[in-house]
Amino acid sequence: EGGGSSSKSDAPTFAYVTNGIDPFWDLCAAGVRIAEKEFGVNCEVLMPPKGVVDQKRMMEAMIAKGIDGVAVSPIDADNQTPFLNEVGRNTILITQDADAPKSDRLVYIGTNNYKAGRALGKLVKSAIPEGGEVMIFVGRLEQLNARQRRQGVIDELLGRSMQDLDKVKFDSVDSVNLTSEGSKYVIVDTRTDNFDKAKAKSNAEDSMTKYKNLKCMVGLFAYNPPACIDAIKEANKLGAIKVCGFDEQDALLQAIVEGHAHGTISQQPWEYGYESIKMLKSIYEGKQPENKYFELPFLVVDQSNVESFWAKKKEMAELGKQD
Amino acid sequence: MGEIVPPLIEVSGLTKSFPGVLALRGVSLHLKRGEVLALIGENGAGKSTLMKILAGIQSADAGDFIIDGEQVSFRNVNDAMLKGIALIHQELNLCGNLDLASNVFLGREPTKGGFVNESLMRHQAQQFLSQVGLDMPVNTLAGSLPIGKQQLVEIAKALSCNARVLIMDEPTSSLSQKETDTLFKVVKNLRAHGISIIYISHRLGEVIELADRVTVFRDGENAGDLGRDEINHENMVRLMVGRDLSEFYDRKIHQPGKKVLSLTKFRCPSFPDHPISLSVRAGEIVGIAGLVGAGRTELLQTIFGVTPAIGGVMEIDGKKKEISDPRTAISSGIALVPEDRKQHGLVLPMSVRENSSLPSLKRDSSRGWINESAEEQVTEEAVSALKIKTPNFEQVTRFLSGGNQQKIVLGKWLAMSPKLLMLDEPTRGIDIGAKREIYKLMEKLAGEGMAILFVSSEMEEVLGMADRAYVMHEGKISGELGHNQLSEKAIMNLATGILAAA
Amino acid sequence: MKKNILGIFILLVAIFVITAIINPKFLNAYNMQNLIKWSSLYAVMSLGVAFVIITGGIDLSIGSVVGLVAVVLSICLKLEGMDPWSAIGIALILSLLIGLLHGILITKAKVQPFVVTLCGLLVYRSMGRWFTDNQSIGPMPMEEDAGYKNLEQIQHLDFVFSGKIAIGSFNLPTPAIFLLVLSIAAAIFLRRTIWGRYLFALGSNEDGTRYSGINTDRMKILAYVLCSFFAGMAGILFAFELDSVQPAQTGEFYELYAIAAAVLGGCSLRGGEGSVLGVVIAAAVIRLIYNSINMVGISTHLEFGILGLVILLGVIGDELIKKTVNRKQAVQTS
Amino acid sequence: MKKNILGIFILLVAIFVITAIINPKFLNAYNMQNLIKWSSLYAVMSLGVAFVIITGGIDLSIGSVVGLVAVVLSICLKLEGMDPWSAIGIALILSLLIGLLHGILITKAKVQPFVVTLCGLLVYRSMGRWFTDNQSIGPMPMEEDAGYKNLEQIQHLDFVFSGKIAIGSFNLPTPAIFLLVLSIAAAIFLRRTIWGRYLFALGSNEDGTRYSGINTDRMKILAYVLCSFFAGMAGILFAFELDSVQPAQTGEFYELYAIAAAVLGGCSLRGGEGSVLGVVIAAAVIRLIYNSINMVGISTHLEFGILGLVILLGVIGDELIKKTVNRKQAVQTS
Ligand SMILES: Nc1ncnc2c1ncn2[C@@H]1O[C@H](COP(=O)(O)OP(=O)(O)OP(=O)(O)O)[C@@H](O)[C@H]1O
Ligand SMILES: Nc1ncnc2c1ncn2[C@@H]1O[C@H](COP(=O)(O)OP(=O)(O)OP(=O)(O)O)[C@@H](O)[C@H]1O
Ligand SMILES: [Mg+2]
Ligand SMILES: [Mg+2]
Repeated sequence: EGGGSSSKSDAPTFAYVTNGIDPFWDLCAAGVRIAEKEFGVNCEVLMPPKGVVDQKRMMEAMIAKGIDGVAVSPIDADNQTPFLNEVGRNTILITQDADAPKSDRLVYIGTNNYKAGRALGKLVKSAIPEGGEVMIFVGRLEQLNARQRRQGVIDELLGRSMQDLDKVKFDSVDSVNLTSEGSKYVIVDTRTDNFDKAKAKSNAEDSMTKYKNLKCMVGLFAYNPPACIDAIKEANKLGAIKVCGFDEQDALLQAIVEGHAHGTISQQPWEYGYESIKMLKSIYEGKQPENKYFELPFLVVDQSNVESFWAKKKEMAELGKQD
Repeated sequence: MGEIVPPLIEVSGLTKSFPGVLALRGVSLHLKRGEVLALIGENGAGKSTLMKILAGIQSADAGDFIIDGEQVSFRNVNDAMLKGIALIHQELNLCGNLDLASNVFLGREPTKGGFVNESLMRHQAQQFLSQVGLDMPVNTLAGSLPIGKQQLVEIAKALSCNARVLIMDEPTSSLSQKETDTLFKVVKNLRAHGISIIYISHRLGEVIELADRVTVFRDGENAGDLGRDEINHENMVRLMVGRDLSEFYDRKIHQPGKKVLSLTKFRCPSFPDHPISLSVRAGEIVGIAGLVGAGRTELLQTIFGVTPAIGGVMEIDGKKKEISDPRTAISSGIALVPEDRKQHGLVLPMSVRENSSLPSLKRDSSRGWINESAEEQVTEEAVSALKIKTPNFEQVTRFLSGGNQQKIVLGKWLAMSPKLLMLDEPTRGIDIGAKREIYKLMEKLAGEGMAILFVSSEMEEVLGMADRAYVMHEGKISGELGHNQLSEKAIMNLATGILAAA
Repeated sequence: MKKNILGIFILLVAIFVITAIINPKFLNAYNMQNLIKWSSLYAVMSLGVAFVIITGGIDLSIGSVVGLVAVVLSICLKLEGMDPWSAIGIALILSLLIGLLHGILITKAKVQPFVVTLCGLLVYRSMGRWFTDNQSIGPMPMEEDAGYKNLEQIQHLDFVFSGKIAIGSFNLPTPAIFLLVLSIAAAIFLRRTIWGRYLFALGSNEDGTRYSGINTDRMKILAYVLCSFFAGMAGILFAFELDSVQPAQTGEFYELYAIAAAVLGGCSLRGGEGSVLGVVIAAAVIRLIYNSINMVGISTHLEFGILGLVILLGVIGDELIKKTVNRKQAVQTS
Repeated sequence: MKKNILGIFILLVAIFVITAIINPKFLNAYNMQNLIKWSSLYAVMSLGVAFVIITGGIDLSIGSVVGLVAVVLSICLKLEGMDPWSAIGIALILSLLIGLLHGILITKAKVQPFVVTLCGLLVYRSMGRWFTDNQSIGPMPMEEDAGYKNLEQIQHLDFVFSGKIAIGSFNLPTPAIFLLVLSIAAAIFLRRTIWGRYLFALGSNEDGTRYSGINTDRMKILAYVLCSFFAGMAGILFAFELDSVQPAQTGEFYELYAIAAAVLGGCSLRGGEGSVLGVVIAAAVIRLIYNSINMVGISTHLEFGILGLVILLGVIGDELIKKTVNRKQAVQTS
C-alpha cells in the first residue's frame, strides 16, 4: 500500500510539501518526524525541486494516493489559489510558512515575516547604534516572505510605523540609498543572487568595494549571512562591518559565538513541521481550528542564547535526515 | 557536323579566389548544344571550381557568363536548375538517412495536394536508377550503399533533372568497368537527344572515347582546346602538363623476397562466409582487382585493423599477428593509404606538417614531447620525395588539390618505413602527372624491398603495375593471376564471376 | 524507424506495470488524467526541439522561451487588460520572432546553434525578470487588475488551455488535445510534405541538400521558428495550467527535459533522424518516472538520479536493440 | 590562433576601461583581488571543458561534478575526520573516475556526449543531495565533528586553496596560482605534447586520426578525465572559498558558464580548435561583466541578459575578425 515508510496502515497519512529544496526544510522535516511518532501518523515530506510545476504535480500525486491531509508552503499563493482549492476539495489543506489567504485552506501556520523583519531591524540597530550604511542581500525577491522581511528591516531602520502583515507596502526592489529624516540609517542597496552561493559571496565583496562606509550587512536567506561573514573576514573587516541575518546556518551561529556576527532571527523550522502535523491530525479528528492564522513565534538569537539554540538545532538536524 | 550552332554556354574572363588561393584566373569555356565537352587538367587546375560556378553553388569574383546569349549570374542552385544546368559532384552528396527515391528527387519531389506523391516518386526513381544499372529497392537507405553505388545514384539524380546541360565531375572515379560502360551508353544517348555534357575526367581513355571536343586547364587558366580529330593521348598530356610524358608504367620485374603478409582463411566481418587466403612478398607489387562492392576495401581495412577480423590467421614476416586496431597494424609495419582520403586519410583542417607527422609523432617523441625538428624533417622528406606542391609546411591541407593531398597521405607513411604498404585506389581522382609520380614511387619502394598491396578499379593500372593480382568477386577471391596471365579479359571474367577460380 | 520506438515503448510499459503493481492507486483515473496532462505539456516542448535536432541543431533556450512567453501573456491579460485572443496572438508572435532571430543568427551570422540559444537562454530569462520586476504573475486577473473586465473570456481561455473534457467518467485534460493536434500535424509535416523531407535531408547532409537546389538556410530558420513556436505554445499551456509564472524560475531546465525526451525518443543529435511518436512516448516516460517516484514513495532527493539513470539506460538499450536488429538483417541478407 | 585571442582581449580591455571610468572604485586593490579570485575559479572549470570541446565533445555535468566533489570533500574532512590530504586525494580520484566513466560510456557504449553528461548532471546532483541528506555542509570542522582533530591541517589546506599571498601591498588569491599552474600545464600539454596534438587531430577528423594509428578512444577518454579533473579541482577550490556547500545548488548552471567561456575564448564546438589563453581571458570577461554590473549599479535582473548579449556579440565579432584576416591573406597571396 502507498504511504509513508512506517506501515501503520490504518493511521492517516499526511504530506508536508515545501516550496523548494533547502536545508531549512530538512529542519522542518525533523519536526514532522517528531510529530509522526508522537501522534502515530504517517508522513511524507515532499520537496519540489523546480518551483510551482513540481509543487503542483507532487500534490496531485498525493491526492491520487488518497492522502489524508496536506500542509503546503505555496510558492505563488495568489495565483495558485484555484489549485489549492482543488486540493482542499480532495483532502484537508493547510498552509505553512507562506499563506494563501484567498484559498479555502483551513488554517495558516507561519511566522509573521514582516514582524520578523522588524526584529531583524532592531538587531541591526543594536549592532550599529551610531547608525550608518546598511546593505541587504537576498536570494530572490519574488518571494513574498523575502519582501516582507526586507520591508520589515527597512521600516524599522527608517523609523516608519508598523504595517499590517496582509497590507504591507513595499519599497521598489531597485531602490537605492533609502533613508528618512531623523533616521541614522541608509539602506544603500539590495542585491539578489538567485541562490548561487558563489554569487552571494561576490555580491558581498563587491558591496565592500563600492560602499566604503558600509557598516552592516543584512542577509535575508540562510546562506547569505555566512557568505557575508566570509567576505568580511577575507577583507579583514571583521568587527568593522556587522552582520545580522536570518535563519540558522552553522557558520552563522559559529560567527555569533565568536562575536563576528551580531545575531539572527530563527523561525525554529522544526516548529513548522511539528505544528503542521499536529494541526492536520487534530483537524483529521474533527476539531476545527479556532483561528485562520496560527502564528509561530520566531526567536531572536544573539550571543546570549546562541549555545543552547545551536544544541537544539543539531538535535533537530540529526532527526530530520531522510532515510 | 559543320553547321554553325550558337554556343549554349559561353564563359569568358572568369576569376575566382579562395582564401590563400587564386583558383581561376580569367578562364573561358564554351559549350554547344548536343556536344560532349571534356574538361581536363591537373589536380587543382580549377575544373571543379568552374563547374560549381556554372551550377550556382559558388559565385565568380569577375567575368562573363552567358547562356543562350543572355548574361546571367546565379545566386543559388535553383537559378542554375531553372536554366537547365545540373551538376554531378566530384564528391558524393547523398543524404545517408534518406532512401534512394528521396535522394533522386530531393528538391524536386512530385507533389499531390501539397504532399509528396510517394508512389509516383518511387516509380519514377526506379526508372532512373535502372537507366544507370542500379536495380535495387528504391527504399534502400542511401547511406548503406558502397561509394560506387552511391555515385550511380548521383548520376540517376542528375538524369532525373531533365537538364539541357549535364556536368559530370569525375563520374567514373569510383565506378567499375561495367558500370562505366553503362554510363557511357547513357551519355551517348543523352547527346543524341541534344543534351550538352561537360565531362571531367582524369582518365584520358574515357575522354578519347566520349569527347567531341576537349578544353584543357592549367593552373586556373586555359591551356588550349582540342577538336575531335586532335584528341589523343599525347596532345592532351602535353597541354595539361606543358611537356610530353613518355613511358607511363615504368615497370621492372623484381625478384620477390620472403613472404611479408600471409592470410589464411582470413574472414572479414562483412563477408563472414568467404575466407580469404593470400600472400604478398617483399619487393612485390600485388594488385587486387574487382568490381565495385567486391569487398576489396573491406579486406584492406580488416588487415589494417579498422574492422577487426572475425577469424583466420594473419602472419607478418612469418609470425602470427592479431590485429585489432590500426595502431597494432602500424606497429607491425603495415600502412594503409585509404580510399577516401578526406574522411580517412587526412585531418583536413590541419597543416601539411601536422598531417605528415601524425603517425610518426609518437615514435619521434621522447616521453610524449613533440620533437619539432624530427617533425620538420619528416615533412621535408615527404614534400621533396613526392614533389608536393604547397606554399609552405603550414598550409592547411584542405586547400590543397586532390593530387597533393593524396601525396601527403603517402608521404606520412613513408616516414614510418612500413614493411607492407597497402593502397586503396591510390590514383583515384588524381591527375596524370601526379599519377605518374605515385607509380614511380611504388616502383621505387618495391625496389627497396617493400611489399605493396594495392586495390584498383582501373584495369590499366592493375595491368600496368601489378607483378601479380588477385581478383575479387562478391567477397571472395575468385582467382589469382601471375604476371604472365594478367589480361583484361582474364580479370573481367574473374571479376564478374563468369569464370570460377581455376 | 520502428525499432527506435519499440525500445522506448517497452520502457514505458515496464515502468507503468511496475508502478501499478507496487501501488495500485497509481492506476486511478485522477492520476491518469494528471499523467496525461503533464506528459502533454512536456511533449509539446519536446516536439518543438525535435524539429531542430532533426536538422542537426540544438536549442537550449526553450525553457527561457516558455518562461518569457508565459510572462508576456500574463502581463497582457492581467495587467494590460488586452483582448484575450490578441494576447494569445502576441505571445505566439513573440515566440515566432524569437525562432526567426535564432534562425537568422545561425544561418546568416553563422553563429553555432549552441551559442545562439545559450545566449537566448540567458537573455530571455533576464527579459522576463525585467518586465515583471521579478514578481510572480499569472494570467488570471484579480479585481484590481486592468484585465478584470475580460475575466469571463479569460476563464474561457483557461478552460481551453487547461480544462478537462468529460468523456464518460474520464476527464480528458485539454492539453492532450493540443498535443494530439500538434503531433499529428508535426508527423504529417515531417513525413508527408516536402519541407519535412528537406529537414531530414538537411540534417543528414547539409551540403548535399543545398546542392539539390534546396534553400537550406530557409529550412533551418523554419526549424527554429517551429521549435520556438512549440515552446511558445507550451508557455501558454503552462501559464494557464499553473495560473502562476515565476519569471526567474518558470521553465528553468525545460530545455534539458525537452532535449532528453527527443534523444530518448530516437532523435540523433547528429541530425537526420527522429520520429514524432518516439518523442511523445519519451516525454511521457519522463513524466511517468516522476509520477512513479511519488507514487512509490521514494525520497525526492533521488528523483534526478533515477531520471538520469533511466535516460542513460534507455539510450544504451536503444542502441543495443538497433544493433541486434541490424545484425539480424545482415545475417538474413548474407 | 592569435586572431581569436585578439577579439576577446579587446573585449576584456573595453569592459575594464568603461567600468573604471564609470566607477573608479572598481580599480582598487581589493576589487582586483576579488576579480582575480573569481576569474581563476571559473577559468579552471572552463579550461577543463575546453579539452572536451577540442575533441568535438561536450560536458554538461561540470556543475554537478563541482557540487558532488565539494560535498564529498566536506564529508571526508568534517564528518569522517579523514587525513586532510587523503580527503583531497579522494575528491580528486572521484572526479577522475567520473571522467573515466563518461569517457567509457562515450567511446565504448557509443552514447553521445551530450546524453552521457546530461544524465551525469542529473545523477551527480542527486548523489550529492543523498549523501548529505541535502544539508549544507562545509569543509571546516567544528568542535563536535570528527574532523576537529585535524583542524589545524584543514586550516592549512584552507589557506592553500583559498588564502591570499601578500606581494607587496597586493594580496594575490591562491586560486590564481592554481590557475597559473594548471593553465601553463594545459597549454604545454596541448601545444607541446603528442597527446595534445592528438586531441586537436581527433576533434578535426576522428576517423582520419584513428587511421593514423592513434587510439582515439583512449584520447577521448583522456579528454573527459581531464575535464572532470579540472571540475574536481574547481570543486575543491569552491568548497574552501565558500566554506559552505549546498548540495542542491552549489555548481548549478556552472557548465553553461564554462562552455560559454570556452566558446567565447575561441573553442569551436565542431572540435579541433581552441586555445588556453583565450579560454582564460573569456572566463575573466564573464566574471568582469558580473563585477561591472555590481560596480556600475545595474539591476541584477539584467545580469543574465547582458552576459548573453556580450557572449553573442563577442562570438559574432570574432567571426568577423577571422573573416577579415582571411580575406587579407587571400589578397596578399594572389
Ligand atoms: N572551398 C575552397 N576553399 C579554398 N580553396 C579551394 C576551395 N575549393 C577549391 N579550392 C582551391 O582551388 C583550386 C582549384 O580547385 P578545384 O577543385 O577547382 O580543382 P580541380 O581542377 O577540380 O582539381 P581535381 O582534379 O583535383 O578535382 C585548388 O587549389 C583548390 O585547393
Ligand atoms: N560500413 C559498412 N556497413 C555495411 N556494409 C558495408 C560497409 N562497408 C562496406 N559494406 C559492404 O561491404 C561490401 C564491400 O564493400 P567495399 O567498399 O569493400 O568494396 P570495394 O570492392 O572496395 O569497392 P569500392 O570500389 O567501392 O571500394 C559492399 O557490399 C558494401 O555494401
Ligand atoms: Mg575537381
Ligand atoms: Mg573500395
